Amino acid sequence: MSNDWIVEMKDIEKSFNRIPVLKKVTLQVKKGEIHALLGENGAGKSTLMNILGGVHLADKGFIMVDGEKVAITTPKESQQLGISFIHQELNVVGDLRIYENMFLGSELRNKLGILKVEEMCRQTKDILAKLGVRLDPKEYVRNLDTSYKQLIEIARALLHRSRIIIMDEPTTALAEHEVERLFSFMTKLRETGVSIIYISHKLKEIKAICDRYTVLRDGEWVATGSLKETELDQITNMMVGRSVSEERFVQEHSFGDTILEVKDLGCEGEFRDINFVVRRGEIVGFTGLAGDGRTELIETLFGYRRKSTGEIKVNGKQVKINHPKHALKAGLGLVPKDRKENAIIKDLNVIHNLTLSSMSHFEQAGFIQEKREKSRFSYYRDKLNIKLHDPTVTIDKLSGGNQQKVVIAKWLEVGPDVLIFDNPTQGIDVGAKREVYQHIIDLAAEGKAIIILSSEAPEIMKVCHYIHVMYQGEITASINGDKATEDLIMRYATGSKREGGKGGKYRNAATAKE
Amino acid sequence: GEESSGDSEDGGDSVDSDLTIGISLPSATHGWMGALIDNAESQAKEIQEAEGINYIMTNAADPNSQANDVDDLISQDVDVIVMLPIESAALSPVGQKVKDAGIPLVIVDRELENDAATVVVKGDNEGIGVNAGEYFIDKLGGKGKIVEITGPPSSVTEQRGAGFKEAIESTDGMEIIASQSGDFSTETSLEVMQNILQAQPEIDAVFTQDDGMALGVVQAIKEAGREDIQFVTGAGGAKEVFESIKDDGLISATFLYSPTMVREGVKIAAELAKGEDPEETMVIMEATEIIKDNVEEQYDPDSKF
Amino acid sequence: MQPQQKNRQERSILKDKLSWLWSEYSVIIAFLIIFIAASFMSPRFLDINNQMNILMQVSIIGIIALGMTVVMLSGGIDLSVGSVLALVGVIAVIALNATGSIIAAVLTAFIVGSFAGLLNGLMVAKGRIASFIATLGMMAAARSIALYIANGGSISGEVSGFSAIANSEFLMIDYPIIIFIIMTVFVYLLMHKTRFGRYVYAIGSNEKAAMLSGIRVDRVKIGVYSLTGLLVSVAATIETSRLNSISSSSSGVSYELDAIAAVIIGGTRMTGGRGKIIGTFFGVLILGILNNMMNLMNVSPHLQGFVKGLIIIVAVVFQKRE
Amino acid sequence: MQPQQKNRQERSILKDKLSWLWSEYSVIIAFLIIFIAASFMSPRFLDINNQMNILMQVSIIGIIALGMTVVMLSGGIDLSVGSVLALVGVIAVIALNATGSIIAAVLTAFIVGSFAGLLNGLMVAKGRIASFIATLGMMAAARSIALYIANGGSISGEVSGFSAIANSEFLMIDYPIIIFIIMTVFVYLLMHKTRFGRYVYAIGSNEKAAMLSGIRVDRVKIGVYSLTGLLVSVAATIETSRLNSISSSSSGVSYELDAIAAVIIGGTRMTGGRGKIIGTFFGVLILGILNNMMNLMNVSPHLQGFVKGLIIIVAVVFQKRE
Ligand SMILES: Nc1ncnc2c1ncn2[C@@H]1O[C@H](COP(=O)(O)OP(=O)(O)OP(=O)(O)O)[C@@H](O)[C@H]1O
Ligand SMILES: Nc1ncnc2c1ncn2[C@@H]1O[C@H](COP(=O)(O)OP(=O)(O)OP(=O)(O)O)[C@@H](O)[C@H]1O
Ligand SMILES: [Mg+2]
Ligand SMILES: [Mg+2]
Repeated sequence: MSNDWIVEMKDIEKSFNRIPVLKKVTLQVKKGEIHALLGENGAGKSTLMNILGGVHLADKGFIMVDGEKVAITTPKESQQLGISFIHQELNVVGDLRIYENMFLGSELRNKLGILKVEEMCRQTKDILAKLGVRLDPKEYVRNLDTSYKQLIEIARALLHRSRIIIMDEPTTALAEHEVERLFSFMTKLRETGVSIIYISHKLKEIKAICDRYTVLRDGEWVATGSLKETELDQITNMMVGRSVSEERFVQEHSFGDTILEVKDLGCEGEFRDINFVVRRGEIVGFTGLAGDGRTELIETLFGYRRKSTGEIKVNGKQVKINHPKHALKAGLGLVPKDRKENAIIKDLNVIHNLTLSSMSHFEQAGFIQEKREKSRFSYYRDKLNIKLHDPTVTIDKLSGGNQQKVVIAKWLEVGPDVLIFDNPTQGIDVGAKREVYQHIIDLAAEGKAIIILSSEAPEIMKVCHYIHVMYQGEITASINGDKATEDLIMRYATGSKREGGKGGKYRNAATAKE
Repeated sequence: GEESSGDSEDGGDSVDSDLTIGISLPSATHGWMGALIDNAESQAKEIQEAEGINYIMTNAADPNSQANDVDDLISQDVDVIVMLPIESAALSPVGQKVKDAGIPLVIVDRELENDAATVVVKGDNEGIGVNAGEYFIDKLGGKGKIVEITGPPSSVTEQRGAGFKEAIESTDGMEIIASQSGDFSTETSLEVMQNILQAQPEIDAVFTQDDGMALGVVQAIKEAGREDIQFVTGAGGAKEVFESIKDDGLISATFLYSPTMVREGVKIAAELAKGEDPEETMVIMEATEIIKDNVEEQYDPDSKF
Repeated sequence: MQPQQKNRQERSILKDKLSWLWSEYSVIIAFLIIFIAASFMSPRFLDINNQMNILMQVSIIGIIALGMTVVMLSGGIDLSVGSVLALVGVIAVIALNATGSIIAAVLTAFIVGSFAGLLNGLMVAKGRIASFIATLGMMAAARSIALYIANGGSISGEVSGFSAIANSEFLMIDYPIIIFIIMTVFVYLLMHKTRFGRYVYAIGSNEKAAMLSGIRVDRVKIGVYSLTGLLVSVAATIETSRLNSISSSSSGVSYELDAIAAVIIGGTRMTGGRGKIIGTFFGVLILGILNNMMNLMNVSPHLQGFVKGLIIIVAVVFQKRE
Repeated sequence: MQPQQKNRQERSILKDKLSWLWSEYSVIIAFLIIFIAASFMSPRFLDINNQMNILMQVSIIGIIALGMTVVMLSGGIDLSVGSVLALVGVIAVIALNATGSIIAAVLTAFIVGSFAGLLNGLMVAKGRIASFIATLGMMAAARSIALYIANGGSISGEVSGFSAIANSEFLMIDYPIIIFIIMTVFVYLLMHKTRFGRYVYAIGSNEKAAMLSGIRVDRVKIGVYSLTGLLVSVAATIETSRLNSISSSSSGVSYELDAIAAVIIGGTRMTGGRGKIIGTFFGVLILGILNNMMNLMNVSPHLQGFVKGLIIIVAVVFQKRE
């Protein structure tokens, strides 16, 4: 056997509760390459990597590292083989400091066993600087934004000077420029002979950074090849069985009445002077970099945080929203970001997650009608193409993408007038992404008002009629969707360009003159 | 042990071999009760060995569980029940049940509020207080500042305290300047006494409701190096307190309230089980004052309590 | 599909069902094993009177454990149940003796119990105090007030008929047993068939997500603790009526530990979100059988704690197959 | 950057610092307030002897609370500390009387304590039993064995010199106080300067992430409970030596609640991952002052629970500013 392969996983089989998830999958990774692992949600990518990372044990098959057969039964053993793993779900320890997280499990100690704090801080600072992040290594991780948590996980893997790095959707929470820095770093690593297994649903990234790919479908190996010789179209075809277009597909149509009007909204330390309106049928996007305050803005709008100034009008009437319940009553709905923390109730089954916000639809004389819940679920299962074997399992058993679809279905069932999506396609595969966009557009066409928050400018441009760019808690520009370019958005989002009428009244926050 | 289970098939030494004594006691949450449980068990064992009468022993932490235990005993058709009620009032209805089931009932230590008991074997809680009060009046000459260390809230605590107060009220000069609970625990009493010693610059004597607590109090006084306190009294009849009395220690008196009273109860129960009539329906173990003069009569170097 | 594969699938479905049965109902299996073992170990055990005794004995802790299950599902704990039971009992008996009306006494009990629960709920939900410490405070405070009111002693009911509540039978079954079963059904329906129950599970599993789903987390929590307080007052009424008296010092002592043990034996997770009412029901029965057997077998009093502790741990390990 | 913005930033840094001080050290502020209040309420309070008394009185619970802090930081709880203390004491005194050697007694104490802790750790880490239930079982079992060995009574040391351990002074300071302070420093260093401490925090905060970081979660947990057992045996040695005897029935009763209360007052989170050794130290002192004041002021024993519960809750609410 040739020694080209640094990692070889052969004929891996794995089932959960007797349901086969991986069927005779083979993955071969060369030394010094970035290898894309592709497939729909639930194809088994994370599972395969969990086997390599020592999180799960394969039922059948074997693993070779450097041409030698190895047994990996714990995360520790995997790490000892020089494998680092950035998991799909964030796995940082919130109550520890940044440097403590970075060195967790491999602390630097002096001869007495006392921790070398300053040394660890210094190294942390260095590695973060290389990723273009300036953070105090002694800051608690719980106080950080998700994107920083993500970066810390990445930095930790890099710190360990591993030979093999597994990245399971590392960029879902990252802003464009952070992704760019990461990529340049990865390129450098590749030059030093490190191999990276890269999982992502963002095909543009794949094309930009990866050398070869392996596609899985329904737990089976489909293809392996070189990205230089394969068109993206072909790859999506292999993944989802059809090709997916990338162009803007928002429909221009006339808007109805103003349904949500936000005036001078502010929240101490988070954002200020926020003005905007959303009309029926309109899709409004908010974008910016990490820390721009857009998530806080929406959480305030939705009653999870307390606002300090401003007012909110729904259908022309001023409303008081001090709790998400009030928001719900006023006709707002929110698909939050960071599904694991904010959206799914992991001990409830899939159906119960679906119906949680709309219990009144399923009650009769105070009792829940489980039949009705079930039939409603079947409806959404077909409509959103949710893939699962049994809706009475707890939701954490679903793949990330399918979890996201359930969350969206939950809010569709509520049927609010204004539906807010915060990072709606986080971790969703290309096929499903398109489906989600389509649903959003259909909702708008039905006369709902939609707000989308995303740090991905292309996504925002693809579906929004109107785009607000935020920078450090302020709206720095409001741009018509068809006039927006990635470059323009980026300049507003980084604060290098500001709208003239900054701080002026809404409606005057005029379209960017570009 | 398995030898005590209901039906032993040996047609052996005596006709009484299938008689059973049911015993229901509180659980051992302080030293006195621990000793009492121990006494009950060893007495029952002795009777078992001597006369072949079996026993079943239960312990409960609260009145309701004790009621449960007694229910269990009734349904096992025991021939007699010995009970030390955690609370007199609460266990009275259960006593009635025992009586209605036609089972003789021996009550130890605390009386029921009805007449369900066949025989009552009890110490004299009020007597402890009264005798102690008289001892204090005598020793202090009718005048003095007294600290009282009580047990945790219960009828025992209340009776001992009431007796003491009643006795010293007859004089004008006696004053209880602090009264705190030592929870029938040596450690707690030690701490509580330490604090009281801080608050009270002048103390003449300390009345404690239990020997174990007296030991803690003495320790606190010793550590503080206080000379003003003339004596401490206990209650119960613990070996260490007897030793202190013998050796002219700070504890100069205690008032008998011996955990061995349960032995008497178990013995009477064995008689009742055999169908005999009780000699007396009320056996009162007196709260005898134990001072240097009579301590030798009571002192048993092998006692565990 | 090839027949072979189909066969395999069928078998795997069967196995799934079995493992599901196991994971959902292992407490019932544990119960059955203990029950069978008990009937071999003591001939008296199966006696109908003995069985009734066991049910009667567990009914009070059982009703409390139902409330504890709800609290624990919501991610909290309630250490105050025993003390509140004593306080409710004391005040109810005072009301009984003062008014001479049984209904007034029961109503007073319900009001006092729910009020104590409400206070717990307010501390936890509005004061954002860890439930352990909030209810620990309530535990100390309620006991203290009960002692103060009753002067450390016990109080007996002076109205005939009051003790009938717990000492009557219906079709040979004691009232407390019937009340326990009714309460179990009631709490079961509440937790599995109503919105309230769904919300409690959601909060226990992921409080933030529950809130972002529009659930009034505060109100639900207040409801949870108030419900528990109410259940405690039902238990207090039974206990007081059964003994026609209540002790301010010793009634309800360490009930919280028994109730929590029953809940955990029943398979409810300490951190909330997972567990079943039916599990608690059997958990309570297991504890009841243990106590009963210990008395039947005449285990040395000093060793009973050991045996009980051991069997509880074995029962928990036994059902710990995920 | 505009000057205005800079100014704003500076102010916010100041605010940050203040709020950091508050959140990190609010227990110290609470302590100071209670201390000052106490010195106004009772003139005797500030007396140096009284201060020494308080320190002496808290030293035993204090040492236990240190262990409890570690357990709770790891996300667990240890209800068995009081019972294990009694068991350790009983066995140590027996060893003392049998061998006549103080060192043998102390070693025996350490072995018994750590072994009980080890068993707790094995049940939690390997048996995957909820710590509440595992240590509840240990609580019942250890008490039971102690009662059995000592026949329900208490055992006194018969070797002169043993009681000197807790009853000697060094520079006017009682040994138990010195031991308590040394233990505090030791546990502080362990938790904040070594890998073990770091792992404990990590496990308590996010067990899965800790495991994925290659931490041997099992071993750390076993270490945590063993350490607590060891600290309990230190406390047991002091307690036994202090009175030269130990009661199998009443020693250590409800110490677990006092220790847990101290830990939580000290700001450690019930669910683990957050908290400080120094907080526990002051939490213990707060409880000590409360008990001391209640005796100094001769508060009715019936009401002491109420006052204590209330002040604990107030102290917790007070420091609850996130
Ligand atoms: N712990 C588990 N228990 C049961 N089923 C599981 C478990 N983990 C994963 N699965 C199932 O295995 C299948 C593959 O999941 P996996 O997470 O590997 O998908 P993926 O390719 O990473 O998808 P995504 O792109 O959404 O992350 C899914 O059907 C999922 O439901
Ligand atoms: N959601 C919004 N928030 C803030 N300002 C908005 C929003 N939508 C539109 N505006 C402002 O209102 C003005 C009119 O916007 P729009 O682009 O809708 O004009 P239009 O194309 O003439 O009208 P229509 O969409 O009805 O054809 C713009 O200058 C824009 O700044
Ligand atoms: Mg995945
Ligand atoms: Mg997945």
